[in-house]
Amino acid sequence: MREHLPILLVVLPMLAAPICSMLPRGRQAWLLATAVSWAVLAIAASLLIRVHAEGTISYALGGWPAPIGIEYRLDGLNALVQVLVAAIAACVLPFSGRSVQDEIDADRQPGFFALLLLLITGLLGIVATGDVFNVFVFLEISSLATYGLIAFGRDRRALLAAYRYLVLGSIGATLYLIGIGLLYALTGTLNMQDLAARLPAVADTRTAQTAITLVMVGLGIKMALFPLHLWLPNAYRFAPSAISAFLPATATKVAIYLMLRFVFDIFGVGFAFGRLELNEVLLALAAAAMLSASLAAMQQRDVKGILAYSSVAQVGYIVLGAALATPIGLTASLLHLFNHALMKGALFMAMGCVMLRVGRTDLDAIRGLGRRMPWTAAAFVVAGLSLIGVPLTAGFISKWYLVLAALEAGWWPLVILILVASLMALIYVWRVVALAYFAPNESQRREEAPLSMLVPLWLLVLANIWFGIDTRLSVAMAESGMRVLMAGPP
Amino acid sequence: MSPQLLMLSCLCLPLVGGGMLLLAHRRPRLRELILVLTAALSFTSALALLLQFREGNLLRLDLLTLLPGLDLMFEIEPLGALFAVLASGLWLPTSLYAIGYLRARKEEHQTRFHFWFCVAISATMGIAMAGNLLTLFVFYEVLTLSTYPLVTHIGNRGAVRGGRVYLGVLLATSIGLLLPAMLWTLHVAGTLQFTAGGILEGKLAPALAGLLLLMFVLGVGKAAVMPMHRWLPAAMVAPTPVSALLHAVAVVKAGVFTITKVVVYIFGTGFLGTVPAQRYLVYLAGFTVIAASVVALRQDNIKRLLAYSTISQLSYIVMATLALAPLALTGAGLHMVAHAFGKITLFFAAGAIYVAAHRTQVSELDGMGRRMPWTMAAFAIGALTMIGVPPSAGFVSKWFIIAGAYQADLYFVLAVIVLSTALNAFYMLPILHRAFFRAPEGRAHGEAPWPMRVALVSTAAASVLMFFFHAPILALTRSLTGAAP
Amino acid sequence: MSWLAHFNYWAVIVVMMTGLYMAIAQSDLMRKLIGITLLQTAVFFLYISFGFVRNAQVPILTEGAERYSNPLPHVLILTAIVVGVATTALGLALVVRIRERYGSIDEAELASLADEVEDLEPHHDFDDQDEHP
Amino acid sequence: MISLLLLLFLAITAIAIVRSRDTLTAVMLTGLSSLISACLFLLLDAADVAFTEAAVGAGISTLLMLAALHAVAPVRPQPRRVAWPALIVVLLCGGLLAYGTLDLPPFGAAENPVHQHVGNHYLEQTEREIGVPNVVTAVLASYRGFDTLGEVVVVFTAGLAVLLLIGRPRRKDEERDAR
Repeated sequence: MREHLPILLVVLPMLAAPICSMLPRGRQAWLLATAVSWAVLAIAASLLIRVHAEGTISYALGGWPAPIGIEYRLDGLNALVQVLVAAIAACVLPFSGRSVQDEIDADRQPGFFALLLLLITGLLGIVATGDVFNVFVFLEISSLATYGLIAFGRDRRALLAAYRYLVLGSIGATLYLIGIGLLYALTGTLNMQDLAARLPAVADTRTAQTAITLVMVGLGIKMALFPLHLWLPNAYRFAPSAISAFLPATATKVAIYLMLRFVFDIFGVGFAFGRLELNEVLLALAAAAMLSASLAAMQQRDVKGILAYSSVAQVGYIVLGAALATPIGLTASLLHLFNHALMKGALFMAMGCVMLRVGRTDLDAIRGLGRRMPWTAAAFVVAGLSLIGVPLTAGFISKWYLVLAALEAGWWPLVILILVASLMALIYVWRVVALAYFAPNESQRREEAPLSMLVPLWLLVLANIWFGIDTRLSVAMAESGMRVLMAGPP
Repeated sequence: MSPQLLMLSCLCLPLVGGGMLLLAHRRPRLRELILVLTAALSFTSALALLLQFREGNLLRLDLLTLLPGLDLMFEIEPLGALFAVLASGLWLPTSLYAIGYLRARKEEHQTRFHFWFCVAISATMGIAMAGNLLTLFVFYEVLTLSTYPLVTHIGNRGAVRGGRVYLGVLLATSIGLLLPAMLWTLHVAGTLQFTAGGILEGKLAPALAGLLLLMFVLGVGKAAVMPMHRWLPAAMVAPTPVSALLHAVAVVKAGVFTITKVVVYIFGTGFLGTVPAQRYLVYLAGFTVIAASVVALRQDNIKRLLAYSTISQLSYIVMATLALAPLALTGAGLHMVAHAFGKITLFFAAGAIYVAAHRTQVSELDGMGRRMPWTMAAFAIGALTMIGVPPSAGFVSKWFIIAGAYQADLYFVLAVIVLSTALNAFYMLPILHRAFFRAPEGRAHGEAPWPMRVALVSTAAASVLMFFFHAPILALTRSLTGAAP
Repeated sequence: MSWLAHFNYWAVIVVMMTGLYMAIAQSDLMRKLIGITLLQTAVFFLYISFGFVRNAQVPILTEGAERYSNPLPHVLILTAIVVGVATTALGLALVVRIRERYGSIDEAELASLADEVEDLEPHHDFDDQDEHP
Repeated sequence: MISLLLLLFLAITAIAIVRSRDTLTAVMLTGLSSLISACLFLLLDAADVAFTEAAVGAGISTLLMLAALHAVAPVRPQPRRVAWPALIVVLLCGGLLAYGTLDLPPFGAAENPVHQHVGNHYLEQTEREIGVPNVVTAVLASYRGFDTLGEVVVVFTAGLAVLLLIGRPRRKDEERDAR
């Protein structure tokens, strides 16, 4: 049993999904999905502990050894990302119970939870696998589930957002497919480790350069890297509350993980950043993302829109750290990947609570929230402070590392950039907070969200504070991930 | 009690008290009892800490590791001990005053007010005891955030606007300048530990050190050196107890305290003497002293006038610190205390006038000395402290600054002090003249409630007493310069 | 000969780019999906041509056969074809729903429709708007 | 040579699709292009793929499109306008691909790395390890069986999503839309 845990992690939600879709009532489906998500979290955590104790776990699917068959390969990096995905899922699912009841027709709820489980399956599969084509298959599972889930949004613009994401996402996946096809043509293998070993021999070819470009562009779409982020804001904005809480914390993070894996582990920094100088392109894009998306966030009239654009900006932060390609930069990048999931999850969950009680999330709906929903509003404030990067919150820690990394690399302008973007975050977050606490509202009725939503929300909020004060765990994890990446191709 | 426990209690007592307040929010009397007790206990523990320190105990507390190699840690040094005692000592009268003020004004959300006040005091203690720059920065930000609900307490449009300026300036300067300055320091020196003699010597070219110092001085927005002073007048929308303790003592002194710490323990006065640009910062502070006084001359609103006066007086301290003369540094420490006593008295008086007579403008103070003799007498003492006339605390501190400037041949500083003393007299004395030598008008009214009166009389008395008994404070601030030869 | 050797790739690239152009530029939602289908078909061909070996046989083991084409690309493309059609199906379902609720499947029109509703009544459920002008 | 002609034909079909004004024509031409590529696959020794492409690509996909077209009709004809920004992006992308294919191993050569490594293992070992003559089936079902499982899940996901979108009566929506 113990040695099959890596595959069980992915197969468990996969098998639960059809059962879930066949359950007659939404409530039962919700219970099943929640139970599965907790089991998944337990497995993911145990795997992470095992990776740290025993080193990399390799699991040959079907018993065929690596390049012949498909391999699941867990190291300090992806075991961590798996835990992140699982933990967010385990928080979002209990939370989703009430909001789904409110937002989605009763007869479609089991299907909703089934799709959500499939989304989790897809994400976990992408992270676990050591085979580039298998990545494509699971990428499509997660993508299709995402398109379907976004389309569940009540607003009819959700359909349009889902459609646009489908078109762009399919283009991204196809570009990725071409890229790995070219790599395959050059090396004859699809296994990541094997690819990494065989690539240096053909690195000089134009084909290899094209392949890496295509893979990066394809993943760039999936992770919403500027300027390929156009699908994201509306998708997050109009998706059902539970989905907009889940996606930003996981889906883009998994795509970023994949990019890191390709750049550092498969292509190798020397090739991708040294010869191709992709790091400079990435730095420029990250900088543009941070500035332009923060500006756009400041102009939004809908809080979910603000948060969505802010997510695009935060992807910039993460890419920035990675593009520096120094140990401390990568640590910063991974830390921010983790911390941003915590804060964005919490912020979108708070908006889910508002959606439940007020029915909309535009700035007018926020007026007087401090009175009407004190706990929700307070959660938004704390998570918002974390987003700004105020000390004693998780956001501070990752930004600290980022600035330190930029300083170490001697990139002064980047330091200024990070700080300017933080100040812009201050402006767009505080606009919401000020409305929540100081804008008068006719209705002063107290209408706090139910406990089933507040508890997961505050769990994430407290995690934001915890990882802002006691950073031993998060920094150690990020550093072990960093070491995996810095070790480079085998 | 072990010193470590004492430090922890300094930090946590206000928080615990605040938590208990929240629990007792339905019973005002119990709540207020808790508040006063908490303040008294905090003062006691700060005092005990000071005594421990004077016995020569090494007071150091590693709380937890925030970032690898960077702990959240506390260490007592002379200035910090002084600041802790000062802030917690003045909290006691302020809490009395606040109780009287809020009750008389029938303010809403009194529990919330007291709670955030407790948090702010706790943050101030954290700043006072901080053992490295990171710890200081963390509590600096906590102080900013915890005072925001206090500034906007009234909740009307003006309060929100004031709060926006307050938070905007303080957070923007600290994130935009102080944080990078700190990271730069860490990058260059490899540590942020406050160390006697500084940590930067020989690690940074003098020109760059000048830039770093500029980032620190402007980044510490709480010190209100122009052009980063706008938040202080804006913060005057807050209820008067907040203006009195926080925006005359805790917050602004946290600012100059931070600058002093940076000058003494990060740069080191010796190293800073070799930095050419340091001279220009003295000029900037001097300019702030004069300019703020000139602006204060033209204010009619009492609290705004006092705010500009505070800006001016803070820059005295910054200027004296940057003068780098041992005597001036001593004077800076003394002035922190003297100004605290004087300015809190002035604010107390302003609030008492507001509560008893609903007057906020200087031009409405005719004959107030006869209606509210206690209040206006205290106001007079505060005003004398600002000007620096004996027998008030302000005289002592100014004396040391002048002596220091003379010692270091800084005639610019001398000129600034002389000129600003004249300016201070110009805006303070007309108020006293109005209050005591003009006939009262309007409806008759008495003094403010007794808790407020007790508070303002005690702080006024303290500022007179300090003139006569400044030896212990002097000894402490002397040891500060001893720490930085 | 060198350019002739790459002619098949170039032809495939033309097909690919035609599909990509349709998906990006054409404003009819159906045609975007057609574009994606075209793009994918071209990619399938690319993979299959990687696996091709001249003078070889279909990779079904038979007596006497010397050479087989590479079976792995075939396997991958079998998967990819199914994935592709699944995506198309979902896309089409979305188009049908969009048509139902907006009354149009033209991107330019849809964008203006969404804006229009937003400006008129920003604070209510947008679905309340009449969708058949 | 036939394959070259077919390819040319495929490219022409693609151009015809993009230039067609009527969506029905575009759908039919897409079906045609799938058929052409199925023929190409057959010529390139990929019998299973050819069969699947003909059935799924030309068959099911076209049927789905026709059904959808029926549901959304009438569709206005496509205006003939060139979107220059998109064209530039596409040309850049195409240029990159053309550049990238220049260094590809020679077409159809048995010495290519593709045929040396994993692919060869399948051809040599399938008989012993799996015992099925069709190597494609062997790889599909066993060596890379997990991909196939994933493929099934993809189909399930899409099916479920489609069903949830249009499969059941949506009384609530209709009420909402009617109001």
